[in-house]
Amino acid sequence: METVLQTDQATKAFEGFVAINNVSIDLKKGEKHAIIGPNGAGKTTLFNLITGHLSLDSGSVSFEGKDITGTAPHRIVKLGLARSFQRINIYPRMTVFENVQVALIARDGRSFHLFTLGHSLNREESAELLELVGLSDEAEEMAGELAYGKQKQLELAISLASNPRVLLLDEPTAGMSPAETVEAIKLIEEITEARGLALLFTEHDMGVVFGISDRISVLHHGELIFSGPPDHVREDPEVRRVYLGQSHGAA
Amino acid sequence: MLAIGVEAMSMLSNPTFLFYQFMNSISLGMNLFIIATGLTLILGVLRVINFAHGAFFMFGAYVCWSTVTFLGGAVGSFWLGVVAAAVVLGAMAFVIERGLLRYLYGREHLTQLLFTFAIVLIVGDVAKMIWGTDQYNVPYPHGLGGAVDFGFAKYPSYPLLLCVIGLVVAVGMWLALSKTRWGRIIRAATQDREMLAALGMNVPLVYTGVFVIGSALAGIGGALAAPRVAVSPGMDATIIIECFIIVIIGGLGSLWGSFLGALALGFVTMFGTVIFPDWELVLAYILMLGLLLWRPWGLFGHEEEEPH
Amino acid sequence: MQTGYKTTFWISCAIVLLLLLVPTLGSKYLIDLTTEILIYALFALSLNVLIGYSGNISFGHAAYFAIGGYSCAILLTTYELPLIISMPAAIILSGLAAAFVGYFCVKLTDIYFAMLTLAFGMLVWAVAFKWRAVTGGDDGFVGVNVPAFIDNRYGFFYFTLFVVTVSAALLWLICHSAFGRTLVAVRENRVRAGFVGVNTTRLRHTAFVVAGTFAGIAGSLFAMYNRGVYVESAFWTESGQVLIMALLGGLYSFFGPALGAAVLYTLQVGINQYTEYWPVVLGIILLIILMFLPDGIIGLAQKLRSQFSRKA
Amino acid sequence: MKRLIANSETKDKLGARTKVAVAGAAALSVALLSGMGSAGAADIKIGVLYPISGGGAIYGGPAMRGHDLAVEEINATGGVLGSKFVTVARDSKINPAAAAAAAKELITKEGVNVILGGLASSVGLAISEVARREEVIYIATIPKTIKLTTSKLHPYVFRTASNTDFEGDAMAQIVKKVNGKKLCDIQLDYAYGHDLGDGIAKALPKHAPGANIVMKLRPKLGATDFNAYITQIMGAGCETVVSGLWGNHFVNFAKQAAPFGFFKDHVYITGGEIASHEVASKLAGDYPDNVWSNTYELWYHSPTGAHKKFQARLAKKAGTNATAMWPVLAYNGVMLYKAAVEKAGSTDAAKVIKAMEGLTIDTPMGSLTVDAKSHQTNTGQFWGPMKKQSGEAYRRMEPVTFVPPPSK
Repeated sequence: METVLQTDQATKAFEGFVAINNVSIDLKKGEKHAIIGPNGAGKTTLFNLITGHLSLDSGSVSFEGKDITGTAPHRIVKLGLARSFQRINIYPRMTVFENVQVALIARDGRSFHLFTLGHSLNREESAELLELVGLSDEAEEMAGELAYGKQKQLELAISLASNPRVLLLDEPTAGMSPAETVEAIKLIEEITEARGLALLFTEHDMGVVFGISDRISVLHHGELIFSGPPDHVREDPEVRRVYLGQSHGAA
Repeated sequence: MLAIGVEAMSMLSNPTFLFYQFMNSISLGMNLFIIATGLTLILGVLRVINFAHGAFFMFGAYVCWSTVTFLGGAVGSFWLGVVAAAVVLGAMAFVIERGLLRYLYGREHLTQLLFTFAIVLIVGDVAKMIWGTDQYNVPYPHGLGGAVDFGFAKYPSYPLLLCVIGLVVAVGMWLALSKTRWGRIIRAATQDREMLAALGMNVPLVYTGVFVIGSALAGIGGALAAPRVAVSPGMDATIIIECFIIVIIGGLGSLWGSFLGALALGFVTMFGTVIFPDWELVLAYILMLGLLLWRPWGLFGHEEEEPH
Repeated sequence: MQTGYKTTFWISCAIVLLLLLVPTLGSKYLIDLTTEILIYALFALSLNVLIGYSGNISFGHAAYFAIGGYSCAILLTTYELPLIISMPAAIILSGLAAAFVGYFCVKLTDIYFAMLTLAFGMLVWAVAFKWRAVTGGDDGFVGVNVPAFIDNRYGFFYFTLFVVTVSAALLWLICHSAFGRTLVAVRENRVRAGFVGVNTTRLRHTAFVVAGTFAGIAGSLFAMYNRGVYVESAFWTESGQVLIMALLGGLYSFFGPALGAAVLYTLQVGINQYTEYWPVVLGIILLIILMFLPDGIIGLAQKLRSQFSRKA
Repeated sequence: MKRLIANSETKDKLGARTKVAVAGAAALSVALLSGMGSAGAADIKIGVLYPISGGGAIYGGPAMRGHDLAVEEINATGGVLGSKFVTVARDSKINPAAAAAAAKELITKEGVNVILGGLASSVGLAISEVARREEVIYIATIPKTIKLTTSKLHPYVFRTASNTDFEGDAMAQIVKKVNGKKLCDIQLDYAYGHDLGDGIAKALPKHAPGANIVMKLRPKLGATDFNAYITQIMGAGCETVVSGLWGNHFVNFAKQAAPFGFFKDHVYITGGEIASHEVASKLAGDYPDNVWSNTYELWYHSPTGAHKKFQARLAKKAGTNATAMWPVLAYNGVMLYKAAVEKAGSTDAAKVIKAMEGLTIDTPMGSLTVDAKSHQTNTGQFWGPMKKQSGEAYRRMEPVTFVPPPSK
């Protein structure tokens, strides 16, 4: 299978503390790849490195064969790589509709059109995206006033607006009730299937992880200690020692 | 003006003149440091740009004058005036912080900034209501109206004393910040405010304490400046900008940063006046901008984490 | 066109029509006051592009107002150039100055951004102060030549009304454009906006330039209106003043700052006539707004309206 | 338009400190717009601009007292041409922009017949520009920049104050008197300072051809730290300093320079009315030696009987015998306008201007004549050294010498 996203010996330290150490992972086309690890293992940092939010100390990141090390986030997005955040990341004092619309305006390169009325741009497509994530009824509400789960859905819609081929989701179900989690995962699965997206995600809910991933990588103290199919991960002695040993009844 | 610039340049080769200029720079720097250190403390911990700091400075000078006058200029009355300025300004700050500012912490920076702007307007006028528009003269404290003889030159004793006080404040603050529990809390707060709450600290108390101490320092700075300048409305017009320059150069919340920043401003002002008499005012801003472009967070400042 | 936009359009037309009638009321003072308010309204609207729409607190916005004013005055008077050259040149110069300063400022955010704008603003002040031969220094640049058609109260009023109306319309379009909408997104969440593909630094830089340019328009009008420019125009308190205007009216609405300018300016002139303690009155008004009306007058109006409609 | 708030004129009086009332914004703006034409038709409205807030209030306050005294006296004797003088006062600050705006408002809204006052020279020039455009007479009672009556002269501006050329000439005479040779010139960096510097330089060859200015320093208006200037003057080796640092600037300079022994080694000749009682009394024991300066008026020195009477009335109003210098300036301005209106028989600006040109009036300081061409009065000043007085906390000028303006 074709590799769409790859890090090669990525390393990042903060004032002496090594957050990511020599991590090389990859993501194949259409694959659902979960990254797990205890708190502070470096999962979010790794996402920040891939998406250009933080700069690498050494190593490289490539996307669809192109080296994107040191590329600014807004350029990486344009290449076809979108992400969501662990903490809610929407535009609270804009309507739900506008949240999505702005992303579409950016995708079409119209962010700097000073004299084109923004109101009428990308209306249909915005509506479609909201329909897709099930937020049509809330389109005119203020995003900041939505329920938590719906804000997560909105964030997904924003991420999808840039027509990505690869989606990075940082804890997509964090803070959700079990019922909401089921809904959210169903939605993510449907969308990635329908659009043929490759998915790289972190998740704390082991049920979700083992339920949908094609592959699981385990980070521990910034190092990659395992990468392989879900049924192998449980047998790996290193993983058992540092991670699953402390976990409770996965899957 | 060119010929006059040359005249000044030739004076720079005169060792006595150089000595004077050197001392002028340090004493100006130290006086500014005492005021600016309070501002940087508040800025570092509360993240509030306190525009009222200059007005507090002026208020401190007035309080000092009143004390000296009330005591009939007795020996030691000036020093009591300095203490009174610290106490009055501390009390004022307590009321302002607990009564008003407190309710604005959750809001945007702009709100807090404009809040302190409002305080400037109010405090300035309150001073005018209390003391009128007269100018007042605070005599040099007893025994400090003369000069110290260094053999090759004499230098006025009071500015020399300001240098010493500046150093004492710097070292005292440094000890307080690094050796006491409270100090360590405040220092931690300048770097990571969320950590405070996580450590179970009484955050509101820390904020009040810092605002009170910072404002008291402005009052002390005003009282200490009083013998050298006429105490009158408008004496606060430019001090706040000078303090900003210092804080920006040093980095928010950095004690030694503002110490160095104050010295740098002292030297640039004093030597700039001599070497570039036409552009001396511009030099201070160029110094600050140059530094900001090189180190946006100041000499000792810390890079801010992304706000998300 | 959206219905909301239509309402705005007709209300704006009505306001402009009413303003056109001001000179017929026969009060010179009212004409002057309206002219001044119009100029300050434009100044406040320009600042709102930076603050309300992109969430950047500039404490040096007066610099571009002053650059526009000085340039226009100097080109008209010292170089005796016609208005048709001087004013556009002054506006372009303010825009260029904003482009230069903005380049450095937008690399920073929040408090650091505010302080850097303050520093650049004060640099402009210091230069104007010290460059006596060109700017008149502390005495100000007094005695600006203006062309005959605006060299009288009525002519200047209509000229100002025309320039401010066109400028406000342009600003409205910019604020409601694809760019304006993206700007709000950047204000709301800069990081997220970056991750949908917006070059947020460049976007903020553009906003900075737009704000500076329109401040320059206001500044050049002000110089011609007063037949003079003074260093105080560039001082930080002037930047503070226009910030208060914007905040008073309401940052998150397009016309709020203009309303704020009108109210604050009228108040200031008014209080000044009744008490020498006008700063304290202004300070207390400001405190009240900050503590109780975070979204300004417009915000209060909206709140009242929504409450009223809920009851009804 | 209906008036909602009582006659604004009565409230505008500075003496009566208006209570700080947080009036509703709406009420205020209505009042603001409705204040137009609220004075009685017969009244003559006098617009007055002195600084009453910030750093200039120290001078503006006393000046207003003199102004009020003049208006009270005029009205007590039946006013002018059967009309009363009504004062409309505004804050000019030390800020030309604010003063210009206030002047404009006085003219267009209050419809004043004349504007009096101004303090800083920059403010005077700004008011003058408004007066020229609005075609209303402006009498500069305090600003001294020569430009007001030379390069920026126009039909509507008059000056009862001295000017920088008169002052410079008097200072050059003192340079001669103290046998000054090597001069340092320190002036504030604005109209007054620059023009006084020029005035001194112009007059030196005439009075003291042997004297030489070796250094010019220009600290900014509002400067508080003078150390760099003090040490430069010391380094330049001048034995005489000519200056125009006024008010607080002088206080700060003197306090900072004294510990260096500066006033032992230098004769300090200064304009800016440092010999006035208010500066002498404020500095009291800290007032330095070897200072020669000027003042328009001294409460303890009456050149005329008229001054004695004026001073007594002023002392009553001020509540102290030791009155300030500024009132007489404002007083004379009002009196000049009154005389001109009486002569013209009208308040019509063109007629009053005509009447004022060449007009001579009696003032507490002697007679004052307006030059028909330059619109400058022949205002002289007292000059002399400031001496310690036994039993007094403050210094006095001793001897007092009246220096008339230089003859052409």
